[in-house]
Amino acid sequence: MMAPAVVLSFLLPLAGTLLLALSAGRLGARTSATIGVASVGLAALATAWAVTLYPGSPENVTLWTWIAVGDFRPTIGLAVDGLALMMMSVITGVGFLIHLFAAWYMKGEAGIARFYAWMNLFVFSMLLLVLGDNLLLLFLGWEGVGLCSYLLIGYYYHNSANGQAAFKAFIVTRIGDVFLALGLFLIFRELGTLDIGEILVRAPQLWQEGSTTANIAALLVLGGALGKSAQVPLHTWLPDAMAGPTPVSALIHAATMVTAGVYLIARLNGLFLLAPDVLLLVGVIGAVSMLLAAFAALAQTDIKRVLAYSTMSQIGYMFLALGVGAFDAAIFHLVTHAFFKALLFLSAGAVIISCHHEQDMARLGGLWRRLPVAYGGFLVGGSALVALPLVTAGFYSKDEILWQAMAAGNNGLLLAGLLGAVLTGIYTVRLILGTFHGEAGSDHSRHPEPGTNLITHHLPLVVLAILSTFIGAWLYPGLDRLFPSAPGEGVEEGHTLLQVLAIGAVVAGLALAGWLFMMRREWLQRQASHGTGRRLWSVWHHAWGFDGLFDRLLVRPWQLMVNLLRHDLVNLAMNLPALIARVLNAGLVRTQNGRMRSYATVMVLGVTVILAVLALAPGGAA
Amino acid sequence: MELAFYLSGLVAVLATIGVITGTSPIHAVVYLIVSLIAVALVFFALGAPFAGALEIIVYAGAIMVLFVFVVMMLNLRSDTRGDQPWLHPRHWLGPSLLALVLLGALVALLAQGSVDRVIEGELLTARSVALTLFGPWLMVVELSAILLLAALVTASHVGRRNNPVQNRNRGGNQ
Amino acid sequence: MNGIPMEHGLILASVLFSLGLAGLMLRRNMLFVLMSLEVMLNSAALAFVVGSTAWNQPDGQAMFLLVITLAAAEASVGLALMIQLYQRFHSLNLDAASRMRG
Amino acid sequence: MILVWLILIPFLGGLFCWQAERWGDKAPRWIALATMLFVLVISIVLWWTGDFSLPDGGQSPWLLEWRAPWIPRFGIEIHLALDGLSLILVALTGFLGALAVLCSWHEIAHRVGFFHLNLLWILGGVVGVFLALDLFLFFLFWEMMLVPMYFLIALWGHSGSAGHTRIRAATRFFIYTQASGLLMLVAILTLVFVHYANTGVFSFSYDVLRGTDVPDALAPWLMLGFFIAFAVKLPVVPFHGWLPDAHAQAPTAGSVDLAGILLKTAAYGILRFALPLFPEESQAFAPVAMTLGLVGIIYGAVLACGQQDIKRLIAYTSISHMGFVLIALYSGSELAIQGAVVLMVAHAFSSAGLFILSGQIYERLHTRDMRIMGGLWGRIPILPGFTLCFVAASLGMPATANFVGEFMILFGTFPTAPVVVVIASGGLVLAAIYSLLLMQRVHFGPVHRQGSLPGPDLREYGMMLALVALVLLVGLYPQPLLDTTAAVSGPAAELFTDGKLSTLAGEVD
Repeated sequence: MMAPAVVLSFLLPLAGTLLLALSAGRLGARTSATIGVASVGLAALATAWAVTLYPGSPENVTLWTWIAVGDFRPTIGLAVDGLALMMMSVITGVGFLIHLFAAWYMKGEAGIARFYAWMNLFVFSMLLLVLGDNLLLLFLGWEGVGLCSYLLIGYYYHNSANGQAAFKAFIVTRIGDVFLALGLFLIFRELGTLDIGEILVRAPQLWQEGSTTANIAALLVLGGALGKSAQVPLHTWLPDAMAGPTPVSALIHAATMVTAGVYLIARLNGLFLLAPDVLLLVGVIGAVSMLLAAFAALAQTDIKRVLAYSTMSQIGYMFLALGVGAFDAAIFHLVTHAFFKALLFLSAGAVIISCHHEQDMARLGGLWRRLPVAYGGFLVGGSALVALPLVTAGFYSKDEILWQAMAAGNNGLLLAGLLGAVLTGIYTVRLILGTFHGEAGSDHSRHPEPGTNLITHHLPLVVLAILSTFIGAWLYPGLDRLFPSAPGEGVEEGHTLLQVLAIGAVVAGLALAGWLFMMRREWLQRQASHGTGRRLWSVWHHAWGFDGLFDRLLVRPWQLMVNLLRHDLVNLAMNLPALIARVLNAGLVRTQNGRMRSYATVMVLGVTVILAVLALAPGGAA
Repeated sequence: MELAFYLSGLVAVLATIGVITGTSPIHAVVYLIVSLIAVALVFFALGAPFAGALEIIVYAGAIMVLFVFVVMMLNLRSDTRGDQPWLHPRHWLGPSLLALVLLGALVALLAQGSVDRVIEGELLTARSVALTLFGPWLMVVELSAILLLAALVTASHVGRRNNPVQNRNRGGNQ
Repeated sequence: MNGIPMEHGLILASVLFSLGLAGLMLRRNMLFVLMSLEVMLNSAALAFVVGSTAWNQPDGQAMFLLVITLAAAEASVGLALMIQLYQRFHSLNLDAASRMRG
Repeated sequence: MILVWLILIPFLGGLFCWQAERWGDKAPRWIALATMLFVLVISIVLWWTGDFSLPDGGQSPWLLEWRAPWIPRFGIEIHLALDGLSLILVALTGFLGALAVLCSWHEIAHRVGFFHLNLLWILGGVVGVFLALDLFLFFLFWEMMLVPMYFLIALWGHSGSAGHTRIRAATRFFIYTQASGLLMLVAILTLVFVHYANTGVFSFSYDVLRGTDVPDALAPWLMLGFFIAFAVKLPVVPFHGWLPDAHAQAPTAGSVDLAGILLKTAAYGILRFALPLFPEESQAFAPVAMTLGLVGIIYGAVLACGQQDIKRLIAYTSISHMGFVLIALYSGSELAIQGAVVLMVAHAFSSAGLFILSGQIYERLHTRDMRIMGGLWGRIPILPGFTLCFVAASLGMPATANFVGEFMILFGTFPTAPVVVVIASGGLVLAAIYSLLLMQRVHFGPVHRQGSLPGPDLREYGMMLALVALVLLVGLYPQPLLDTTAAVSGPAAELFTDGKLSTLAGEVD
């Protein structure tokens, strides 16, 4: 019944893409932007329609059978349930706001049609990812968003550094994707199906809890999730991905695509529950990523990189939640994070454009009076990010995660979560202070041009700001019924203690940051430029040196191999017969010297040998 | 008769050595004539007067006269330009040794043979030769006629002073 | 001692043949090369005649005639070539005519 | 009789083209185009009307069959037959042939008639290869493809950098394929003589020779003879030396035909002849073949990354893609073999697209060196978008045909040879690297030279659009294709299953 609405929701962005692609830049910038924004807006409306039609129970829509060979029968089919609708709403809703903002952000850039074509394609792929009823279709969306991410990071193609960043993003996530693909192969071999519902039914029947196969399958799927969601060790691409236009960072590298890993694990929860060790690993990786990224965020000067590391850190929270079996909490945080991180990125985008593409905190500052809307966005988004108690959406979701970790009895993860909350407070304060307060660092920030457009500039920021407050948390319906029960469900004991702890962590972070950055500013700078402090700064600035490590371990040996083999060494072996023929030729050419005497000599030699053989052979003369 | 055979054989060998080692063309030609006449004497000693006569008339007479004509026509002098390093053993030792080895092999083969034939010196007259020639060997005679004709045509074509090939080359260059 | 052993005749032919061959391999002057060829043909003719007289058959002498014909043909063509060689290179050196780059 | 016409039409068309040159340059082009479209239309009509369900016992597996005696003394006959696989490939030949004619519309300026004669004769030979069932006839067509291809490269090719002249490339191509063809001839003749020794009857017929009882000592060698001949053409790694040169130096039409169809004849040959004639030996050989396939995937990808000539890069990617096909053919899984068929078709589309695109870039920039490209995205309209589509196809982006092929192969092979699949999946990352390198070097980066270049005209636009549409169509709805070849892949997979599969899996593990 809701099939038309759902189909429409992802066909509209596709139509937008096709229209823009086939127009090949012949449409004006304004028309292109209108098409791009409108298609996603209509998709959002279609999603809203679908939500109103949602009967409350999952519904499958099979469009056609994709491939049918023997048992291998993946379909182009959609599975619409609460989770999918939730994700669709976030993708199309937040996506629409970001598209709208992009119309302001991208004004005057070349290739608007290209930009919107890819953005729409991204929305389409992302929708397929969350709607696909089987893993192969999910994989289609999964790869599609990767490609769009690649294209949009490299949108400013003239700068080859952007191209490199895009390349890196695609390859690193592709490595994760290969793990996911292998997981698919294994799952199909063992379970004989790729349909997600079927898998969740058959896996517990066929696999023992904690069996090797289940562990390997879960590990492989986790590999895919790590790549997409930028978790350690496949996280190095995300900070570089900030080379793309800021709306892209907001949509792809904050709100939607990077959370696909969380979605995937939540979708395949039954599989991970069969592999408790791997599930724990998910939590540990999440905690580690969260802390690593939070420390790295402390030492960044580029506002977008701070936000990128904070994204990584927040996804770490989601993984942590997944790791303790609190799938609903993870999705809850995913949704609120999408709101406030999109808000933060868009506000950052507003700052960047207003200050003529200046995004270094050292060269910004003192903007709070000149860019009030962006400042407001940053304040609201930032407080949601640090989970300011009661009034922000982030508080509710993060509190839920920490509570589940505590209820699961995993104190290590809980402590990591609390430490992460402190660090979040510190870097957020540093970001806001560095950008909006203090002295302006350059002419660009002294005389910014604030955005004035009501629709394309103010509206998205305001709506997202509203969603980042407790209102956003209220809107989340809760998906408990879809997931296996979380550890903290129905338990209330200790929740108050945890809330005190969490609020304490937030307050501690904010207080520490305030003290450090307002009172002891000079001391801090001195420390950061000498001895241990400087080394620490450098390590954090380079995000613990993962890039250098991978460069040395993988990239350079690879380049060495490519350069070594460039001239096709194996092929040289096949040239051996030719070489032998050539050497023989050179030798024989020498004998054909055109001198009759030597011909005669050779002939006589031959005759002599024959006669000598005859003479020496017994009875030869006869 | 035996004495005549060995004597003229020796003369033939010595004269041939003179041919191949000489430097003056005209001397060499004369040596060759001597050698041919000595072989003709060997024929007589073996009892083949017809062959001997032909040898003198055709070989020593006609063919060698051709050589002499050519030598005179080209006005060849004692020419050692082409055989400059002739005196050095490095240049003649190899071929000579090779020829010697060949000779050794031939002699060894002949010595192994068990044909104990002795040539009595009985006469084979021109008549019997002619009868054979125009009897069973008639085809060979015809063939040699054709061969001679071909040689005649070739020689008269190649030997022309203004060879058409040369003219064409020159024309092409112009 | 009556008569000549056939081997002696053949050995004489071999010696002459080897001498001709040696001349062929040694000399660069075309005139001498041609004369060496004559010597070799002649020695072959001698071998035929020796055979003919040894068996008292006239067939060998018929072959002798053929050899003589051959020699005459060879000499005429060879001499014509020699004249051409001389006209083109002003030398009788056979190596001068070699155009191969071996 | 329609089969004979399928073969004869390109040959006759070629002769017409040759003679039509006297009426101007346009005449041969139109005739050639019409000829190829005719072939395409015939095959599509056959496809539309044909019934490709798996035949019941006793029924002929062929959709159409035609036979006539040729040299009865040696049991050689003109035996043509068509089933789903041949039909797909013949249709592909017609389609890519038409594309080849179209893409050389402006590129070829001299000896137009003779060019099209060669082009059409190659295609005629290829159609013959796909239809011939008599081994002698097969060999004849197999060799017949080579000579016009040689001329195509040698006469109309581009001379590349130093040491990569077109004559050299053509000679290399010819020697490689000719030498391997001779191996196949020896294998065919031995097989025929073994059959003669067994039964006293000479026959080159496929059906008859399939049942030949070859001595155990001899059979692996005969299988190798066939395998090497096909391996050179596929190409499998140690025998790939001809491919980069031939591709890079050939005119665009030549590259399109080489990559699109000629490579497919090898896969077809393995599937049609090498496997059914020697099933047990092939099964024993499968680990080796799979290893070779893996080496091809990795090696081709690594080399592709190191190239500076855009066409050489694409050429090396072909080696990588064909590695997947080789693995699939020896996997003994219906899913994988079906995947191989899809990948063959997909690779034909994607590599043809990339070659045509590089030809179009060459027409605009007069270079194939990627070091002096860069930043083309802003200079040429539309073409970069198409490049993106084909690059995405080449790296196995889902929704393109290549993805369907590759993943079916991997899914199908995984149960029997998981390790092979794990390593081959690494090739997916490498595919991403080389494909994006192409994109990066050509269209991204700083602009090397200013000034905009003309976009594609209607002809170029149409070709590209058709290819993209087909890539997406096969990627999203490959079922018609799969149904057509199901009757071929199923039996081919069964060749392996009745043997000792478990030991094989053990070896591969």
